[in-house]
Amino acid sequence: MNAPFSDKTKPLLSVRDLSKIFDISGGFLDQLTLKNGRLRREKTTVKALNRVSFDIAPGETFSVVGESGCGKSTLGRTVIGLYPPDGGEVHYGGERIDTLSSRRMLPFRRRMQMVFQDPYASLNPRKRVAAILEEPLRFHHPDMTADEVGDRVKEVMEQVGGDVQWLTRLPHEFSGGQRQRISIARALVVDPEFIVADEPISALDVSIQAQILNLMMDAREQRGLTYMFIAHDLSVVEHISTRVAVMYLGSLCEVADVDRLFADPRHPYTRALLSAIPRLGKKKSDHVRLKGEVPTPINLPTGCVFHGRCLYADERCVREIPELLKQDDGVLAACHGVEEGRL
Amino acid sequence: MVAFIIRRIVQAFLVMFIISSIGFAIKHNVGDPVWQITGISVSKAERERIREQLGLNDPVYIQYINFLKNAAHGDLGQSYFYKKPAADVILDKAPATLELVLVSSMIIVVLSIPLGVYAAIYPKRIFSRVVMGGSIVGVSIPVFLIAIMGVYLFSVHLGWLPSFGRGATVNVGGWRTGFLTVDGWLHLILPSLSLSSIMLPLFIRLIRSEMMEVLESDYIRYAWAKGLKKYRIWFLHAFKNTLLPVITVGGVQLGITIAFTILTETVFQWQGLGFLFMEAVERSDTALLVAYLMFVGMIMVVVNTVVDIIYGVVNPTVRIAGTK
Amino acid sequence: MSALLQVQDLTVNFALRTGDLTALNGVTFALGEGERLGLVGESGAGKSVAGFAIINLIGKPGYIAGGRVLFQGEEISALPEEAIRRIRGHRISMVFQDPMMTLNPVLTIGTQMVETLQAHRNIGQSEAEAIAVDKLRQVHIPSPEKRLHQYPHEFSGGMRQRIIIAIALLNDPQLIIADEPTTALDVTIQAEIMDLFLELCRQTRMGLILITHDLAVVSETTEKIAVMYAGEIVEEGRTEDVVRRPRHPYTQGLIAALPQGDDQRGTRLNQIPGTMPTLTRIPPGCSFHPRCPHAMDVCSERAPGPLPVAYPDGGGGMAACHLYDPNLGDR
Amino acid sequence: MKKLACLALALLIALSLGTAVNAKSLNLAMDADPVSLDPQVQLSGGMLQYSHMVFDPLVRWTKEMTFEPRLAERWERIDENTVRFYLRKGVTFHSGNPFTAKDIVWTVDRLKRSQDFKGLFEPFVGAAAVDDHTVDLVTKKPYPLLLNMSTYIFAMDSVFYTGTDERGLPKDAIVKTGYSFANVNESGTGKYRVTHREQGVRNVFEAYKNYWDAESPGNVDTIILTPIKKDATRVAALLSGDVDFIMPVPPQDYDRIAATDGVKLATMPGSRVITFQLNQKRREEFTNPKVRQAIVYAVNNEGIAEKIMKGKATAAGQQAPEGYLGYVEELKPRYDLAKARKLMKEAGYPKGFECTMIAPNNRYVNDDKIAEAVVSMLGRINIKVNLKTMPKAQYWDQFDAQTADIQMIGWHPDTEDSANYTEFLLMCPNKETGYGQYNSGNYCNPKVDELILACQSETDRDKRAAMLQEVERILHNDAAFVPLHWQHLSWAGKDALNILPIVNVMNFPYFGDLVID
Repeated sequence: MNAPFSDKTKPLLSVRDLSKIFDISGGFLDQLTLKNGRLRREKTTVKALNRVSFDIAPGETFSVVGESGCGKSTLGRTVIGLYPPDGGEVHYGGERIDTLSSRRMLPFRRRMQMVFQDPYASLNPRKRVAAILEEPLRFHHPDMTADEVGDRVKEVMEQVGGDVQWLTRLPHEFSGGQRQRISIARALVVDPEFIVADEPISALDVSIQAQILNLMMDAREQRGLTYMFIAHDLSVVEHISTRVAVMYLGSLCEVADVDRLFADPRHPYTRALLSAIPRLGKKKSDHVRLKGEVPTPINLPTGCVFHGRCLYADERCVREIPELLKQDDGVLAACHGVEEGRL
Repeated sequence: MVAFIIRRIVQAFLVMFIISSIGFAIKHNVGDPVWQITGISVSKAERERIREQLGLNDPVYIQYINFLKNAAHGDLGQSYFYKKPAADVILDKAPATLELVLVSSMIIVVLSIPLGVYAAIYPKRIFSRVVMGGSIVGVSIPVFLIAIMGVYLFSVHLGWLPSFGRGATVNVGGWRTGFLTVDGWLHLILPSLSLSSIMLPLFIRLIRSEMMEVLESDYIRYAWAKGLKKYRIWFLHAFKNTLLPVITVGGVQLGITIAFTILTETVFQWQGLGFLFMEAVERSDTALLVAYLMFVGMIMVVVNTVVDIIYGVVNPTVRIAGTK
Repeated sequence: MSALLQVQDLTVNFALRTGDLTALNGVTFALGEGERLGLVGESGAGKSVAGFAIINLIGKPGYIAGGRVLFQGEEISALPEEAIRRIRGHRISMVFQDPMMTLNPVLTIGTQMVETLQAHRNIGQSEAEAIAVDKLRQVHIPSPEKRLHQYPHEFSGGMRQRIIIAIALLNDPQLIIADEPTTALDVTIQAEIMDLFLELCRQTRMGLILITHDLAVVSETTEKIAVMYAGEIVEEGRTEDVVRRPRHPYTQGLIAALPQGDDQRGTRLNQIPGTMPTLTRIPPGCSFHPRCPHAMDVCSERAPGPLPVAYPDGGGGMAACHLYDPNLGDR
Repeated sequence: MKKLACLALALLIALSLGTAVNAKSLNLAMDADPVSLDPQVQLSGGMLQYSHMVFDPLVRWTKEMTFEPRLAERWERIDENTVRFYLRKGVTFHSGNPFTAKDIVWTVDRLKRSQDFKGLFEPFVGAAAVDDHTVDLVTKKPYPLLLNMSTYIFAMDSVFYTGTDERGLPKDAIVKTGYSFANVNESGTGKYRVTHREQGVRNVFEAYKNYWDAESPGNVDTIILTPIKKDATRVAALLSGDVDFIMPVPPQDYDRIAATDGVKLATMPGSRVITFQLNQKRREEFTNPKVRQAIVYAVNNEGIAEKIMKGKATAAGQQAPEGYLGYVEELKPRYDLAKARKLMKEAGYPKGFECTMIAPNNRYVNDDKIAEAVVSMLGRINIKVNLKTMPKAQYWDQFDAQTADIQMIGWHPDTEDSANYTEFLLMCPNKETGYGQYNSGNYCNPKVDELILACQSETDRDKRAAMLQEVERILHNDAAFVPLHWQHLSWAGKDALNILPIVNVMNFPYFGDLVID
């Protein structure tokens, strides 16, 4: 087993200008349109990620928040190599991984694991739990004996709070929380360093959410794991993260340590988002009400992607795309208003 | 819309090309047409001469290239038996089949909708169970048997309906129709019922299961919660949504009905395309065979197009593919 | 405050081949005019069933097996189908969870609004449309006249839910039952919708039953909370009492399981061991006892009845827990 | 004047009404309709049936297999190669053109060009007009079947068919697969004119008012011929009264029709013999006469005729049926399983062997069932047969290529003469002469060839009969082929139709003579 990534000063994961575009225009014939009496070929694309850059240091829990369709899941999948990026770079442990052949990517696949939102869909319904857990182990460690594999699976099963008896059962025999434990076990079984967890608790009830969150936090402590945690539930994010990135329409608005972000949000969108979080036992405070609707990522707005809904947008925001700039206290914000000191 | 039309045209050509290739590939397995157009005592040498004349001794690819060349000019070859251009024969016989399929489709629609809807709304009632049981029986009886039983009951035994053929037809602008005479309608009853017996049970089951699924949906529950009257919920809210999958599946199925006319038309000596095809196979009338396949392929494309358009009309969320 | 709705000992069973299952077990609560009640519980607790049971709209094979529902003093649970239909969407409206699934995709918004009006009132098309436009405006839909002719898919999720609320308002109901109205929506939209509910309730003195799994949302919106577990109400009381001083061990566990904000960041969350029982396997006695940290012998033997609980400031509530049974001694 | 016109008109109407009362119409359903209106485009049963309705031959067969005069009133042999025909006078074609000897000369010339008929008319030099109503038919050498062939000389209207049509194509062209004037127009001397033709759908024949044969009792003025392909549908059409007459009748419905009031069934032994050929080139075993005999002894063809053909077939022990010149009374079916087994032992195959068989499945009545029965019968003498049946459209290529050891073939002589069977089925195959064209058994006996060639120019009926009978005996003893049965012909019609007088063994019902009560 590899030693956990030791150098805490260098980022474990570094993402530079990452872009991802999905072509949704279908076949050649679907792309044909008639314009001014002329037949043209036009592609319809979804700009899911626009030049996203960030670093994750070892041991961090880096959360990505944003509303549905903002590109946070795409970001997770592109980082881990499930989608090839259309631009930019992904570095892991100092090595660029987005261009690696699948054979050279293999060791990284073991070190980077993913947990999905819907354990119903991500577990093969026809395989027993034991097979589900053994499969990645055998794949990444072909030299392990059957006994070693069995021991390792049992060990992980106990770590995630499961029962050894679970191993002989099929996924549908479990509740949602139990299934999510199994998928976390599947990620942990190969002893990874870095886990991308895409909405791992969204499908679960409150009391079960707590179980899974605790499990994730325990695993982080015991194994020195680094997380990229994708979620829309801000109070959960606030609870477990060290740093938070806020996404809107495929772009990062703000990246900050969790304390700073929740205490002093800079970006107008972050402010609106935070004000909307329902808080237990607090009567309705004033929500920042955004104007308009979320535009489609097919036709991205010019300038700042948020300008159409921003209460503070001015002419520059319509024209110029704001850079993600570092503030005095280390908070990164992509907002002309913040830069200009207007906000 | 432009893309839609272009795509359909391209698709039609592609279908024609593929089907004609398949037709060509199988035509040599259908048998040697020369045997069918000469008496058996004709000498081998004579037969060989005819074969040479008809170009049947050319390599298959040459024959195919010649065929494509002619097809590009709208000439699909000569029907050996009818001694006419195959395309003319097809167009001549198409009205009979199209009328038969049309009436069968109407029967299917008119019967399957009320029965399927009823069985979905009241799945436990005796009548629903009878309908569903009957539909299983209907699916399992071959159409040929249904047709023959129909003939023996209604023509031979009761003497109510004619046993074969189209009866009196009227030529309206080159379209020979049986719709304009009482006799024509009488002749249509048995064949169209037999033909519809294939798809009717499927449609009843399809409509029932789709309707039952729709009735379970949130928006139907919501419609109840709005205090709407049940008929509005069933026949507007639920039925319109039931129609969507039924149109998609049903449109294709009705297209397939054309293929089933082969059986029905043979039994009823119904002089349409299905009958023609059967005869073309038996007579090794290969040009006709290929022309038939191409025509049916084209009908399928047309049916698909119509289905897509209807679907787009009924379902506001899907405008015709290619329009954005 | 006069009683708008009284639900008494309401029991709903599901008739299955293997026998009847009890989905809702003797649920009792009341709601005053203009009052807002939160019905809280995890999935499978029976909160949605309770909502539908009020307007007698439980899907087969469910049926009301006992108890009654009084609405403005009238026992609506005993009404014939046609009479209860006249109440649905008229005096009691519902809002469902997923606005995408709730609106009929093949009918225009206008059609779906006008039919709701015409189902209960004898009015013409144009008059109905005028009301519809008015209600759309009330829920802040821009250019409602134009929107009337559009189909549900042409709206965003938040807009759709506002349209559903507008439909609920069409006949000026006295009560709205909102079943997880914001669960499918983003947090900013959720905030808007909740604001809208509050605004409307204040404007019209309409009662609201907010069914949700999200305690935080409820705590910001409602005056009273009833917590459900395994088909029963286990605790009921004023919102701030239930949230700040939960009495039932389940409520306590649930609240402790929520991330509490800045001061406890990164700490382990409280977790309730196990999972809620399915309807087929409800344990004898108190249905929560296998998961309860305070379980006593009696808990597995006998189901606790609703017991009054008191708060220091004089408020009262109810908890179905043997801990509050004076006969068993205070803890 | 006006009155006169009125009177004339009234008379005309009365006359037409009068004929209308006597006029009968016949709804006729056959399994197929004529493929063309040109009688020379194809030699097939259907076309000959058509030709007898619309055209007249010089002579035609009677029920007793003798010749009766039609367009030829009488004939005489004037030398060993020539027969002189004296033609009927006052006959007109449907076009109105008078019928003369020129038309016969033209017709015979065209027959010799016809792809289907040129083989049959090969022995002929041609026809020569002596005068307008006398014509000589001249053969290359003495030809005993001259009269037989004259039944195929259906006079065509030489004037009508001469020249070019509106497309500029010659009217006399014989075109098998496309348009020709003759394919869609007719002018014969026959009783019926084609007044409506929708190929494959409906053919209407109306009596020609100037038809010469006033003596015929036939009273049918209109014949509506509808092809009905499917057996069951054809029978149902008769039973439901939609048609008056059907042919052929499927054997499985004989009993039903016989038992139904108002319709009757007519059957008659035909001359098509169904046989199997044993390929001596493919199987060494079949060169041994004992093996061939064993097979013939093992096949219970009487049982097949009884059980599978429902008695509507006559089990055969030779090629020609009774009434043919070559028929030999004592050559009977010979089913004897014990003897068959003994022969197999003698031949050295007590344990049998395995071989292949092909048969069509839609050409002859019950063809595939017959083949299956024979397979199981041969199994009893330990010959394991692997049978493959196929539609006729594919069968003849396979037959020609001799893809199996045992192949089925049925034969009806176009000449209505015994020699024709042997010429096609059993003479030594010879590519040049074309003899043995369908001899897939590759049976070859020089003696047989010699006899058949000799009888081709033997005009003495008795001598010829002796030669043909000799051939049948040799074939019988050699077990040159496996005879099964002669198929019966069948017709069914309403009771009012006098079917029996018009039907015959050639299966050309003479509809002109049909009387409907």
